[in-house]
Amino acid sequence: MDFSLSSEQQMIQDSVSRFILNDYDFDTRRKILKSETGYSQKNWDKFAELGWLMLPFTEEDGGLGGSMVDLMLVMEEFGKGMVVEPFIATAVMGGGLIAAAGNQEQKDDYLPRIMAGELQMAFAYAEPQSRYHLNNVATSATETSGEYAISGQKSVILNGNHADILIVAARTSGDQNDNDGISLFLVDATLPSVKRTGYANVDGHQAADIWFENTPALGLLGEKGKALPVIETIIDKATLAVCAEAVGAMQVAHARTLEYAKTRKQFGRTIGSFQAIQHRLVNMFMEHQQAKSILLMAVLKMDSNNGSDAKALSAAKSRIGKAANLVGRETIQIHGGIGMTDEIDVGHIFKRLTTIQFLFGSTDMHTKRFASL
Amino acid sequence: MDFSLSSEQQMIQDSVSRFILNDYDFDTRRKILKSETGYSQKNWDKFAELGWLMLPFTEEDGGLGGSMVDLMLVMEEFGKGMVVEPFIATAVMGGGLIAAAGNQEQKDDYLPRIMAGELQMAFAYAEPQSRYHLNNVATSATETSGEYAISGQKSVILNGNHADILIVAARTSGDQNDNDGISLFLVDATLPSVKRTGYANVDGHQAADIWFENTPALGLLGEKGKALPVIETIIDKATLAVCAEAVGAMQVAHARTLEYAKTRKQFGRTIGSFQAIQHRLVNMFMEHQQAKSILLMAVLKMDSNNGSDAKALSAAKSRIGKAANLVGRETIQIHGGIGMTDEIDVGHIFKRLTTIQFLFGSTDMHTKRFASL
Amino acid sequence: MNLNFSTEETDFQQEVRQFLQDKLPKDIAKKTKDGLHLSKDEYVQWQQILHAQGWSAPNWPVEHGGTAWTPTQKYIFANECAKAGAPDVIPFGLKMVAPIIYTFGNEEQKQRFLPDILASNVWWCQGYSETGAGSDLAGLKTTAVRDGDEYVVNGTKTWTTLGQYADWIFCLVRTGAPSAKNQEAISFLLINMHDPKITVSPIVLIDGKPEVNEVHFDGVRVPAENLIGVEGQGWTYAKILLSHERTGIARVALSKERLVQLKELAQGSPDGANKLLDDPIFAQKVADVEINLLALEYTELRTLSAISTGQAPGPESSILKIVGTQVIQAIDELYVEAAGYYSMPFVPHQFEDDFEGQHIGSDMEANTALRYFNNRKASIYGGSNEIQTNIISKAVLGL
Amino acid sequence: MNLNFSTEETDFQQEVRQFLQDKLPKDIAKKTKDGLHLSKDEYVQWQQILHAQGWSAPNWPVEHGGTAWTPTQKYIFANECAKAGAPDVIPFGLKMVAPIIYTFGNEEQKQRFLPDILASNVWWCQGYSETGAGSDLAGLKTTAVRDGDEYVVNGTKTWTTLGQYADWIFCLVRTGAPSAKNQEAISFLLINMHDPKITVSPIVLIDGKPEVNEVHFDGVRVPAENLIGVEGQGWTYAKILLSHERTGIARVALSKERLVQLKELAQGSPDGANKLLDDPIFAQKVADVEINLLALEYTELRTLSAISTGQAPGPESSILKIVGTQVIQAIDELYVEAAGYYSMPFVPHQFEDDFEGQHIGSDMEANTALRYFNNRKASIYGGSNEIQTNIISKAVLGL
Repeated sequence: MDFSLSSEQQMIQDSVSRFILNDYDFDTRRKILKSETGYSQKNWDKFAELGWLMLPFTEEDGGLGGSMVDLMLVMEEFGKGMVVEPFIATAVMGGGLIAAAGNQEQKDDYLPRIMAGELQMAFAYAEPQSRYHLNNVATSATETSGEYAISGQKSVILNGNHADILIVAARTSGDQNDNDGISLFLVDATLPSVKRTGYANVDGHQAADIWFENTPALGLLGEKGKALPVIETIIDKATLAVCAEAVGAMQVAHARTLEYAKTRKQFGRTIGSFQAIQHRLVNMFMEHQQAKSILLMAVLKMDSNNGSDAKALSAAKSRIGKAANLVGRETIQIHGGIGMTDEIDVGHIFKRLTTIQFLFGSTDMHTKRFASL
Repeated sequence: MDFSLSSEQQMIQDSVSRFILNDYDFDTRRKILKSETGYSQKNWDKFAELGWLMLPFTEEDGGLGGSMVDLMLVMEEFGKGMVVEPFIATAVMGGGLIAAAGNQEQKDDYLPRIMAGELQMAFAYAEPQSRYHLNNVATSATETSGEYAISGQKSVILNGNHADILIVAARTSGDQNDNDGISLFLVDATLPSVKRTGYANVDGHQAADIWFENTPALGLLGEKGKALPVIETIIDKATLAVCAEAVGAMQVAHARTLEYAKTRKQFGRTIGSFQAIQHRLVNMFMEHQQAKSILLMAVLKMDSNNGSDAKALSAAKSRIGKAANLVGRETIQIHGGIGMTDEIDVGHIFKRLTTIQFLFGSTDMHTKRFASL
Repeated sequence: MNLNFSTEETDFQQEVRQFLQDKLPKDIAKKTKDGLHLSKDEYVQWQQILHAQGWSAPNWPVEHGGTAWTPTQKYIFANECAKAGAPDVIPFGLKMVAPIIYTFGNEEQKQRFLPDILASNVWWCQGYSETGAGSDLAGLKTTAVRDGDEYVVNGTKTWTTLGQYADWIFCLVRTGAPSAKNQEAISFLLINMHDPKITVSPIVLIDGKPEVNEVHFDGVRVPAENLIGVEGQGWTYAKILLSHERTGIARVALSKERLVQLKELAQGSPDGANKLLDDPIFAQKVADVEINLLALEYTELRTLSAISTGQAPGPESSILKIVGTQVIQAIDELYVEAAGYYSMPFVPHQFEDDFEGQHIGSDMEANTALRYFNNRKASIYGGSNEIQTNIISKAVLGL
Repeated sequence: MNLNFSTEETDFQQEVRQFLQDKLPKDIAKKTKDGLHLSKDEYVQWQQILHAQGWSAPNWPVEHGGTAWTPTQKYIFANECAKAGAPDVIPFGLKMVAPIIYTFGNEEQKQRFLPDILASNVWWCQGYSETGAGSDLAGLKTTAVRDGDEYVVNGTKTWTTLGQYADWIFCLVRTGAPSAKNQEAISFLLINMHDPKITVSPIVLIDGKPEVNEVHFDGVRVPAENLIGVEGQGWTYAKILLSHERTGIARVALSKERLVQLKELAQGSPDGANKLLDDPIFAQKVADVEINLLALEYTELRTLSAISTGQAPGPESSILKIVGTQVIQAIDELYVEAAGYYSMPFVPHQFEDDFEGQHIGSDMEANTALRYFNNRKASIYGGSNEIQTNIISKAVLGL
């Protein structure tokens, strides 16, 4: 049993950490958010250049054999800078689905371009009625002489507005809630029959609602009708990524709040000298430590189980969601008015910690899933 | 809208309050608990003499027309002294069932003796498997030429060991979980076919497990097979009584803790001068105030609805259960070691506040019931 | 004890209902129910409708335009307004500066200011907080130096809600020497916002809205006749007002209405094959909040009952603000949860009247996160919950 | 990073399992799993079985009888013991006074005391707390005045757990003048409990058990050779020990096992037509605790991993006691809830070995409330959670 990092892992962590420190300060991030695309192509090129986009892929697929530990290291640092570039959408989910379900031709076609930073991806899975139920798919794909045409609506798809290629979960058979009958399709996002309404989410991440109307697919990805387990595994991996991000974000939130409490004066004393505030800062600290621990648990269990352990993952999402909730709320409350402003980072951390609680399944949903497994 | 007490109500409150102050101090209560019966016959006589045993009954039934407000006033004061005499078992539940369901002959036979303090009663409803589901009754009553014989087990029946007369819920038809088919029977508790194992509960109240084996009933109480609504109403009334008791107990718990915090010194200061303790004492105070408010809500709604309002009652039990939990735990924690000892009252208040959370349905059960109504 | 309304009260309830049905503009009601920000014009429109009815200032003394309602009537009015979707009146004029003017102002000031406040002809804002003087107002630094018949005001006020619309601002300013005891150095001054030496800079909050502002005073000359009461008593006046106004501080009526809507939203929110409200965990959380709100309502009613029977409000009244904000924020969280993925998109333009594009989620869903973020302020402003807790600890528990 | 056990560790796990299966008395295991109090004889019996195996003091230095286990082995041992129902060893001798003796005692003291502690021939108890000196130990008043070759001890210690069985007590006593600085006035003294000038009076706790005691010293003469280390350094020794012993402080292994049993209990608890564990609300509460415990386990493992790779334990180790007791108490509450009505009867006699009457509820149910009450102490003793929070605030957060 050993929780220390290997030298390779230490290198990854240092490299991302340096990037956040040097190239992703709060003002830079604000400018990125206000730019036309809402993310920085320059940063994306850098991610590719530094090999981070290769981390989620095995060496066999041309990647760096990235484990969950690697993913955790990257995302925890990303969380500290609140990185909005679509790493999860493109590299973890988009590329991950092709690596998991694609045939050799598809892999050869897409993966090198993803790892080179030349291709933006999005995974179109959620629908207005599905909430967090991955088996609830109304979007349909009908086959005519080997070609598939897709119709339906997808909700709040991360990077959906910037993706070149969409991977769409659509039903090829069965009823709306059946586990069987869901298939994955590669779709050219620029087709006129793909209608996209893009927007930024409250946390600054780009997303879109997408409508398909008899949209021809580029091809089937993986086995027809058997996509659900693949989808679950990749959503779990993306969930792990946001869990790690939340742990990084909480660390910054706590550090900022602690720093503020040590300097801000009220009634002639620093507010950190008031015992009630001290105890709440300790409570935030404990929440962050517990979140960090359960993240480690999930990472190690997933890594020792071929990248998948739904029970461990759901435990982590549940516990980290609770911690994110408390740490986020307390960060604002202890900062007072200044924490409510758009001008400083804590409000933005709070917003990201809020969306993470609901992204890929709420805290309660994951608690329930943990208990059921 | 007026929440002030009428002069009659003020008199009741004063009278019970004086009794607690003068005749029911903590040492007296300890002696009562250690006595053979575990309650005081002298006090019981006094309850009768002062007319308190008449309060739950209408004037038509020979009582004092007691409303829920009256019941609240008595029980809130009882809570301040942690009274263990079987007021709820005998007067509220036992007498209440006869008043609600009995025929004139039964009323004439039992009610005067109950109000005079000459008869002890118990309501045998819960069973090992029923938990808080009043419709779950396995105990059966079989009829042979107009006579009923009862067989089955009843669990943790308050005052079950001292009752002269038991009222037993037994199934005369239907399956174990049917709403229909439950009947009430009057049973002579001293019959040899009634096997009773008595004990004190952790809160000092007397109770018993009771086994019936072909026990002949004294008679059917109310309509055959239609007892469930009557049972629900009387259990709700008993629940309101313990809610009021809890509100009284919380008031004492908070007062004791506040007093302790103002006098106990650590590190050269009173512990009440530490802000973290101050904020927790405020929190306890707010819980008690909210509990008091929702009690009032339930009392007034039940009184304005013929003594029954399940939704209001369940709201009160739920909220008061939460408050009792927090106030009880904090009372012990802020007292520290001394609060853990049998020697002073706060540990006993904590125990009673604990059992009340589960008596007549847990906090969660009542929350769920509230939502379903 | 008696929970029932009298015949007069029932009649009054009917009258309020009828008024709201006839006079409350439908578009304003819809925006309010969806938790959207109203424009200045919309606020003024509604407040002038109230004024036309004689109901714009229920708490004022009758001689200045108050209604002489009993606490129960105020309770009925607040409940009916919330149910109908009437927006809150902007408090700075009608509820904050007016009581100070009619209590501590001179006759000339009353004549000059109160009628326009009553009629919502003039928009007021509040100049209390400063950077470095938030919960601890005594530390404020804006100065007003007497020069002949004028005060010269320098400094910066912050968190000035809706100050961008204001015609007038009421300020706590430091008139005494910096060495003077805090309480005796602070005065209460009314300042015309149209003075060119005043600049207003918006502060964008985390919901993306410029709801609050910084107000900079750069040598603004204010006639001494705009001083309320006695120099050096400003802090006393402000404090008396704070402890005076209890009705409605718990926001019970609003929270009740929002819970009704939340349950509608959750009843309509699909959750895979089911409805979200059928999820036992979610339903339990909603019930918990609903029950706590019910308790809070009776805590407020206990206070009102004490007042209406001539007693002083008991210690229970001290918890109204804290528990009220806890309930508001708990409801906000449940809304976000109910909206699920549709709590995430930041699409403020879709709430504009002239927006014609594709709506993302329902308006109620799309607004949940913004409202959640905005309402974090509820436990911060007007005396943070920590300050409220300290007050209860000291004043009620004697610690 | 690596979660797997090595072959050696797996072998060790197997060895521990085999030992427990062969040697742990079944009746002791059952009582332990039901959370019942063991008798002195049962504790001694089990500790002597451990001693015979050489495993009674894993944390001791090897030269005094320790096992030289790695942190991972200790973790394995604790987990297997909890799963099998092995009782905790009574800590006062083996875990509390022994480390002080082998670290700060002289050679003669080591020879004299350690072997009997290792073999559980002698029962020790702890004399730290006094009325008026609980969390604030520096305020203690028991005096030891030097008189020739002896100290004369006067005063009263309290909360002395299982002191009624003790042969020896280790005490913090005041040897300096009352005016001396607290830290320099306190010494560490070993006292024979069989001295006739010592009286022990039981304190009944709210679970009805006399688990703790007051110990009165009325002019007890203690040989000066029983002083550990240097006079005036007692507080330092005690503090070093407190910060030293981290393994197991979170009680993770025990809580894990208790959760397994809780789920069995809830799976067997009828809830009308269903089982309690099928109740979504109850199941969610169990899952919440289970998840928090899982996090705590990894917080402990992070600490162990740091120690075993030669690093200092990180800040995470400071939260073990607080979160550990929160988990214990949350589990206690769930047990009470699972038992329902059968949590209420107070029937201590039915747990006696020779009880032949009618059992009320199952033993596990009947014990839930008593255990809940008893375990409230977990957040009070050994430095209350408030003190622990203050320590983290100061030492870790720098506040």
